[in-house]
Amino acid sequence: MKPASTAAFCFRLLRRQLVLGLRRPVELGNPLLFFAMVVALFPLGLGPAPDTLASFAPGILWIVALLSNLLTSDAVFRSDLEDGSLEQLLLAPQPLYLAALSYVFAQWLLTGFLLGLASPVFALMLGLAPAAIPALAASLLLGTAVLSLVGGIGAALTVGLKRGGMLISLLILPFYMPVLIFGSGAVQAALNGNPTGPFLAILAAFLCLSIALAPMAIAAGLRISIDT
Amino acid sequence: MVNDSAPVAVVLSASELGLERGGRELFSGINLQLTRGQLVQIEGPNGAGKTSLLRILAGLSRYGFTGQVERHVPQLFLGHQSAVKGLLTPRENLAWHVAGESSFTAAAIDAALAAVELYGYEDVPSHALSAGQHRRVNLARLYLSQAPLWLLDEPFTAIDRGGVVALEARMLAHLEQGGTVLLTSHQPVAVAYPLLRLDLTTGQLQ
Amino acid sequence: MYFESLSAVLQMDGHGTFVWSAYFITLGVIVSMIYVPRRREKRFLRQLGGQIRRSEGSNPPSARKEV
Amino acid sequence: MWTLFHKFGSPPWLYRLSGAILRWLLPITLLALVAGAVWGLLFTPPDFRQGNSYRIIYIHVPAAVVALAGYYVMAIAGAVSLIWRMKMADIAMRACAPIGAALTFVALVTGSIWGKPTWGTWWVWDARITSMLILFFLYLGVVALYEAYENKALAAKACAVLSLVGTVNIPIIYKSVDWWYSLHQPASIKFTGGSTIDPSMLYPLLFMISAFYCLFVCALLLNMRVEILEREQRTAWVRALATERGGS
Repeated sequence: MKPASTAAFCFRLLRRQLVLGLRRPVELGNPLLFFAMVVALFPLGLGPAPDTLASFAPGILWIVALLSNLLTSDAVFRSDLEDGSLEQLLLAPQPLYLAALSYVFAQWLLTGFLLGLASPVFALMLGLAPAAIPALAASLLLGTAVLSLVGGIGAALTVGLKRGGMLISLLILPFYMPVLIFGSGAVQAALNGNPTGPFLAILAAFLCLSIALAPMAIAAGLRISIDT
Repeated sequence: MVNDSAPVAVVLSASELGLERGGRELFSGINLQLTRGQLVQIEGPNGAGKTSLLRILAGLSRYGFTGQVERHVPQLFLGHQSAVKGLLTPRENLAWHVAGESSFTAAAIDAALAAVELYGYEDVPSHALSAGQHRRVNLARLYLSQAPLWLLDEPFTAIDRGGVVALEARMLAHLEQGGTVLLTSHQPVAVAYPLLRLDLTTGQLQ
Repeated sequence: MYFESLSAVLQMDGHGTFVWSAYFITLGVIVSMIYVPRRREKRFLRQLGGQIRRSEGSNPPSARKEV
Repeated sequence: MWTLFHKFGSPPWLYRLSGAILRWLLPITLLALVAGAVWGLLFTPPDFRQGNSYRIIYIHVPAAVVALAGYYVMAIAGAVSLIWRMKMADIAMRACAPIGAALTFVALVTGSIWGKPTWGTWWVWDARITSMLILFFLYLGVVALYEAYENKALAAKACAVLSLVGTVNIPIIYKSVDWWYSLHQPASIKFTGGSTIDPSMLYPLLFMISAFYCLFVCALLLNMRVEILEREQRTAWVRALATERGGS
């Protein structure tokens, strides 16, 4: 018998990760709950004046999405390392590049994708103009995918460390900045009535670049982390 | 040692392996050539580097050691941890295993789980199982896998007497089919088969 | 020489504080960049030398009891 | 070529070579730094808009340029360490991070001091300063990751991966920040207009940049020497050196 074909293997990994996520519905809701709570902090800190909130809304929503993604990135590989699945994954004959991509894709579907879909609700809470909401959702869907890929690199590099939680934010937050700039830029442009296409195109370009390169770095990081 | 044997039969070869940890030399000058149908036990006191050697041979450790390792056939590595997800059932754990083996049929998985005495537990969430049963789920892979080379790290840990006997029988069957088994164990291995010992302190295979 | 007097050099038309503090901070960083590794190297060699002498158990040339 | 490559992998050879280089490079560097500072402080005309405060450029720009170049040196050393598994590349990479962080710190502090008389405030979210701040974070990230690993051989590999990721990202970050700044800020307070700088101000600047490059090399070699000794402390040549030099 031959090992599973690469496509079948990736599909199997994706399915496994999704089932694992869906069997813990509460944990699935946690990033969304975090998002809602932090959004609720801003009116308390900045004052409830609708004008102020609306003008800060693009930045606030994007920063909160970024933080929520950061918090979930840490866990992508951790449970697999703890129960020994990760070392089995590294021994698989299929390319680790695609396996890493499957893991990150599953993580994005369970966090960034849901966040993008739920973001219009939070946007309305902050008084963002309805015209900017499609741009917000689209930029979040594209941008969080980049964030998940980059976050995966940090997760892979720190998964073997006992106290990786704080470190991962130090490592990858600088890499999040371009996504933040163009993501909130897209929403801002929509608010000002400018075309959002260029911003989304740049985010899509970031996504292509990170799909091409990030899994390589994740694979290298995992090989280092498993080598204790 | 087995230089006269046919090269086809070599499943794993290692030359001049050495490992240093924290400034202390664990082992050095290990030369190893495993052929089909060999049963080899790595011996050495605690902290001698048995697990480290096994991980180097498996390809999990890539940095920090000296020497060369070549694997010529697919391998099955079972480590200290059982790689069982508590949220998945034993059946799912085996069907969606991350090691990239071929897709097993439901019947094959059920047979393997029955062989490790988990008949009737196929669809119970694994977190309801004991640590020993997790080990058994992991050992079920020995009945499913077609890999000729087995690298087993402490396979007898946390399983009961009956499980040990069954595992030894499975190893014997594998060896007789031309498979190779390399293992670390603190227990004596009671398999009716010639056992080679690799002493880490001397680096000699006897 | 662009400036006419020492006080003009120090004052730099009112910007002296900024210019000179920037240069002195830089000086401090550069000095520590050079000094810290040199001191670490010396200290390391001294410690290792002491360790070797202790482990060899050789007596100092003048075998006198130190107080 | 390959013999030279292998020689660089030999710790005692590199230790002796670095000693020989430092013996003349270190005095020259210090002399050049002093000469460049005197040239910039005393023998250049003041800027017609900023007066004398612009003299900070002679440390701000060289520190920033070399700090950025240092990141690439670190990434190249990291790539060598990952591909050829050369121990000395690990050491060079490890030595780059604190030096780069120190130079970035200098660039940030001097930029901030320069900002006070120029813009009337200590900190401006200017594109260059923001980019420098991000570079500072990147360097600190490498240092933090290295310190977090107990096994230093693995720490070096992890840092190598991180610095390579950074290499791909730095141009993107710089371009993004540039663009972000131009969007949010009219280009009215742009200064140090690159090519329009007068030769009498440009030459000391170029001189200072070269002096800072030499400083980087010196600090790199000095740091590498310590790392070499610490990693090789069980070998005969380090022990001989210790009995000879540290024995008295």
